[in-house]
Amino acid sequence: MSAGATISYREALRQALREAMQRDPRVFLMGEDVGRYGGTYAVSKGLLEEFGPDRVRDTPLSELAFVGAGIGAALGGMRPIVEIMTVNFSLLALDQIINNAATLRHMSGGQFSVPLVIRMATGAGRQLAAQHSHSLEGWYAHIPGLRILAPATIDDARGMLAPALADPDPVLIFEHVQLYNTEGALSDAWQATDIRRARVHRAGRDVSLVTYGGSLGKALLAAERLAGEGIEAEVIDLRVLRPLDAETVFESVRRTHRAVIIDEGWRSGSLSAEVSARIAESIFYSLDAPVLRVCSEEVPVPYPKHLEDAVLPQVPDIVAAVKEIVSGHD
Amino acid sequence: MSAGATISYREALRQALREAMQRDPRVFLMGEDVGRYGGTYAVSKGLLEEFGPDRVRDTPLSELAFVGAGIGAALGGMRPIVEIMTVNFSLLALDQIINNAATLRHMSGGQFSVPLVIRMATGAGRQLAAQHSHSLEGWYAHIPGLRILAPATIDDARGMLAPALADPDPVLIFEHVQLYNTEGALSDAWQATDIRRARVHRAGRDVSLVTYGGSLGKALLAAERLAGEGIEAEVIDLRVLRPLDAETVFESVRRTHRAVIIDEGWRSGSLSAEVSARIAESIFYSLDAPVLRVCSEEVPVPYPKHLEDAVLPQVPDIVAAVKEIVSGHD
Amino acid sequence: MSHTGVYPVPCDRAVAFELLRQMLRIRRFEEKCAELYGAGRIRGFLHLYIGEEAVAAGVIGALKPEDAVIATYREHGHALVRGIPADVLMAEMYGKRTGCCRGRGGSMHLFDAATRFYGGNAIVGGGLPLAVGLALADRMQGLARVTCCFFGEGAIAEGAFHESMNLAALWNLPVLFCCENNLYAMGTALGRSQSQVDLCAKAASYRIPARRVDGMDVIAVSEAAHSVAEHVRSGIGPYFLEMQTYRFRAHSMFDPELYRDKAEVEEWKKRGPLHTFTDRLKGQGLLSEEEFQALDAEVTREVQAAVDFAEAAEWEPLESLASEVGAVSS
Amino acid sequence: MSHTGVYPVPCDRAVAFELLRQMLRIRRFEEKCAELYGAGRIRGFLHLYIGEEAVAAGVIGALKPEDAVIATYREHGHALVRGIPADVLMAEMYGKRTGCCRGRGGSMHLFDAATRFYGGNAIVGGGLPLAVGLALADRMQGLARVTCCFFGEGAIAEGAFHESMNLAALWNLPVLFCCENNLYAMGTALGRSQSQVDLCAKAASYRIPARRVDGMDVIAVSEAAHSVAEHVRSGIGPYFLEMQTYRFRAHSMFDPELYRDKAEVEEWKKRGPLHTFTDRLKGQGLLSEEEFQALDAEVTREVQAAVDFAEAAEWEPLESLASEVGAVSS
Ligand SMILES: Cc1ncc(C[n+]2csc(CCOP(=O)(O)OP(=O)(O)O)c2C)c(N)n1
Ligand SMILES: Cc1ncc(C[n+]2csc(CCOP(=O)(O)OP(=O)(O)O)c2C)c(N)n1
Ligand SMILES: [Mg+2]
Ligand SMILES: [Mg+2]
Repeated sequence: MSAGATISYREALRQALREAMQRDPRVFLMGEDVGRYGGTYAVSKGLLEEFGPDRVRDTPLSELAFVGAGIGAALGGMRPIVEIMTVNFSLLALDQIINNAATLRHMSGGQFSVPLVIRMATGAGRQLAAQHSHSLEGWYAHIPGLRILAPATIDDARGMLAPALADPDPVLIFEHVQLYNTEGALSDAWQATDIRRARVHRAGRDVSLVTYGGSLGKALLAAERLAGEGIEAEVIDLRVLRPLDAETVFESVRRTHRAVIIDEGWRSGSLSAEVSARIAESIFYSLDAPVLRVCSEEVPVPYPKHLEDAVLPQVPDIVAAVKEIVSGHD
Repeated sequence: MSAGATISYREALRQALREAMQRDPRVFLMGEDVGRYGGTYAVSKGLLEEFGPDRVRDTPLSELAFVGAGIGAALGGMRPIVEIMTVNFSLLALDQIINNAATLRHMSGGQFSVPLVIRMATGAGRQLAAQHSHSLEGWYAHIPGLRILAPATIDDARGMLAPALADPDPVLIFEHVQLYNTEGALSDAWQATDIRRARVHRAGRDVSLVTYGGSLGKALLAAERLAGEGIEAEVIDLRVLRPLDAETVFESVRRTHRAVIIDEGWRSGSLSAEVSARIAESIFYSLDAPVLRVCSEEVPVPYPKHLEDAVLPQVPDIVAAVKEIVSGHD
Repeated sequence: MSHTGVYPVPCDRAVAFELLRQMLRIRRFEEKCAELYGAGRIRGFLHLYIGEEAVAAGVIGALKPEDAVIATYREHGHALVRGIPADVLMAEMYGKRTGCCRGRGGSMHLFDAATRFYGGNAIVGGGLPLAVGLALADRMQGLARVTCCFFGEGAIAEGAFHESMNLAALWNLPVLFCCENNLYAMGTALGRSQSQVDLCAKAASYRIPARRVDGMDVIAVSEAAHSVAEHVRSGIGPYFLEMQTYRFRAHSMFDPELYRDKAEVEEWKKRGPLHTFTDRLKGQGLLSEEEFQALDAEVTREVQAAVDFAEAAEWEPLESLASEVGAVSS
Repeated sequence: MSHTGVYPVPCDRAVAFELLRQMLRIRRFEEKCAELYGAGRIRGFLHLYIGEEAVAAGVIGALKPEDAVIATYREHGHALVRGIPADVLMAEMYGKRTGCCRGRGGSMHLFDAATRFYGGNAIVGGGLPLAVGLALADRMQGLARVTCCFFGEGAIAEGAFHESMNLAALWNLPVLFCCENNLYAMGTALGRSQSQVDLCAKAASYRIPARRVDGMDVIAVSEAAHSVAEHVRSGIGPYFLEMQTYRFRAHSMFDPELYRDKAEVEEWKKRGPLHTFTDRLKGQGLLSEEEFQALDAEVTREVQAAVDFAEAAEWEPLESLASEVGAVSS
């Protein structure tokens, strides 16, 4: 796929999968309904026909076992990509992820590693209610031994898979459900995607908006609105939720002296807390104002649109938070 | 049990269990080896003989199902206490805890509630290596709908169960493995245990040490050492990890202007991050120095003592952190 | 054990008529839901039960008011037959405050305390442990009640199924396990999810008695359900009932149905539970076309009244967002 | 299928002698471990295999070097027989840097890449999905290798068992499932954890062929293992082998053994795999007391040399703490 063409996030993910399977015979895709159904979010549509049922492998409803089997297959020389349909179901597989994938290298004294990629859909906004709207990627970012990626752009959807597969250790990729239908042009840079660094999406001098995944678009919209009022916000897409690239955040906040973190996770214990804490411990003296957070309300996500909207971070919330610290006490 | 007597933390837990079962026929204890074996940490020893196998119910190795059965039994009119042997195995039951226990009241529009207590052992320090040393109570504290308790004292071990059982919603109690053998005197206050508030354990004017569970003892030791050097540390035991009693922390930091948080969780995304973030957003202008954290190193916990000690927060680490901000730039 | 064909309806006319009425209520209610989904009045996921009506009508018709029911995300039919009024259900489908869950649950999370309807669970297999717990509570309280748990054949691959079956059998709990074997789990055919497609053989491995029923024949289902519900109620232990059925519609509203032949669907439609039963009743002189038309008109009015009710209902006010969350976060 | 008694040892003397030697190595190694635990040289959890030696010796003796082995936290015996040198193992038990996992794993996490020994897993059932994955990798790579997975009868209640058995059978994977049925899971007797205590009947419900063997008879185990390993290697699919055995010691070093009678233990000890086999070999003139003494002396020397090696070994330096953690945290 050449740069410049307009494609959807979904199509970008699919191209990345196709390319990975074409390049390396050890790569295969495994998960619920990735094959005959075409993938719940249609990401893998057509891949069964192209690569056959051995490499596009439908699994039974057995999250614990097929994620564990992905770990085992990685130990055994393959390069599995395991799709967990959504993060909501990943809780059933968590033991394998935390107690095996994340620890085997360490426990074995470096003899084994687990070159596994796990992809899953995450996030709310589709009125799927309390059991189908979790945003737990920041929560996963607590676990040493895992690399956590959150592609928020077409470039990252296209570019993150290859370096993730090249990583000798487990990588979890969280795709926000609201992004699959978004469209955009691939930039020239996608082929050099770096899965270690955050990215500054918009430069600004007055405040740093730190976010990732499904909230990036909201932060950019907020930045535009703020620009209309003369406030120049810098927007940072964390991209890599673990290990966090705090330095890119620090570099920004050292210039803007103010930060607002936008995170779809429930506020308490979300990734936003970690970003705030890092700022508070490392560059405290650069701050001119409180570090604020715009997160989800701490309730299970309700079904009706007006209530769901009220739970999730919204552009006006971001604008309000920025105004609170930009015009505020300093 | 009258106040003043010296008992162990284990015995305090056992008395609380016995009393709960004596008082309310709906209360029963269920979990792996709580009965004939006497409990892995011997907490329930003797209770099978006293209450019989119906109310002290050994379960098969089926964490998902017996935790879910606890939820169902709570819905059905009982007041179950489910023991998950250790937090390490609770990952297998997480789906039931998050998707059912924490959400049923909300999803049902308030028709149902889940008056369930789940107890589990947590923490490291016994050289049990990577799969048996997790400290995930702070991680659980991310989930709306759960109340998370961490008894750090004999009083709380004795006193938290009754109000937890009286709560109409699910309560998780995390008992640090290093505490079971500790001994102390029950104070007069245990009978009025409040499971909504943090507690100031030691007053001090120079810095606030915020901690909970297995780290409280270390914080108190550090405070003593610091006192020897003329630094008066206030020590706060959070006790309730969700919903956090941030106000008690704020009240302290407003006076001391400095805070160090001690948390056995892995640093990134631990509860310490949330406490720091709350301080940064709510009482930023009271701070005279960075908010520091003393947490576990971000590695799976290794088996050898010298490495395990190096991973966990230690008294000298706390002392060093305090000195960094008390003597530091301000 | 399959009773296909036109053997005489063995029950009296009133009973047969009620079964027909319940099936028709489900059919018309769901046809309307599909229409409303197209019109954007219902959102989120919508899983239709059309084709499977004989199962809910037959099984739930055999239960007593004091029994409990647990179902899946495909549970409109179960909720209707169980006695949640159509208007309250429809309001819930809209997410309105007069819905059975004050709108918070939506299609996948219907609950009703009055009829002991414990949901609505969007996690495959998630209801099974709850059923075990409800039955445990009944047993411990000496109540001779049945907990009836519905789940799809796809759920059988989940660990939750295994653990729950074993626990229920081990403790002789009054659970009626009702497997709705519609041959597909989303796009995954039974033979691609189970090494053993004889599901009753699976039940035997827990020493749970099992019976297979033609799930397209409401009389066969009803007879079997009456007899096994009595078995369960008597306290002997759980029972496993497999109903062989078929969904005529897509898995959800997003499913392009790539995984099955149109011809297969048409073949099954010939066995549609509504028209075969209607024909049978007519053939035996138990129903006239006029009577059927009158019934259909009555049911259609009920559904339309439900729509009117839902349309007219108000939205839950935003201020109540955080109510019903259990331990409220600070 | 049980071969108790003194039927002639059907293999040649060298083979029989090797089986005896391996069992004796396990016995002496573990007796020493128990002693070292008492002396505080080994810490953490220690689960002894004493009484069950015939299982590891018989099964692993039937494997080829290219096969893979997965075991539990009770795996010293498996590791020894598989070929991890005793000195390297003992150093790991101490947590020294010359241990097979550089000391990080300890007793419960023995790993060895050279012999394809994939641990050592302290989560009951945690190794089963890994075995499925290793076998999947072999199958996808066209390698005719066996993955041999050991687990206790307690693990059978776990969802991981169910999901893994089904997946292995569904995909015809070369997994040899080896159930070490020692009748207890900690303090829980088989009959209190399984509604169906005939474990081979469980295997049948996945259409996995199964065989029950007297696990106290090393020849019976060895013969069965040879034959089923060939079945598995041939690519037909998995096999389930139940070995009926008994642990003579406590579950771990903390177990007061309240749950079983001393008399029961004594009864089983009469069937001890070492002395019965020694007697049998002697009875058939295949072993003299002098030869046994010489063997014992040799094994005892090996174990003592291992202790010396471990004692003399250095500790892993603190600086290497964070190596081997995968994605390194910033
Ligand atoms: C644990 C879990 N995994 C995956 C899903 C996504 N999903 C929803 S329904 C479904 C198919 C379930 O099939 P079955 O149990 O046969 O019920 P049916 O839909 O046929 O009624 C899947 C895979 C889920 N909801 N929960
Ligand atoms: C998932 C999980 N739950 C509980 C435990 C605690 N535990 C360790 S060993 C054990 C008993 C296992 O019994 P079995 O599988 O029969 O193996 P055995 O110890 O008899 O060899 C238990 C309950 C654990 N390690 N993992
Ligand atoms: Mg189905
Ligand atoms: Mg056992």
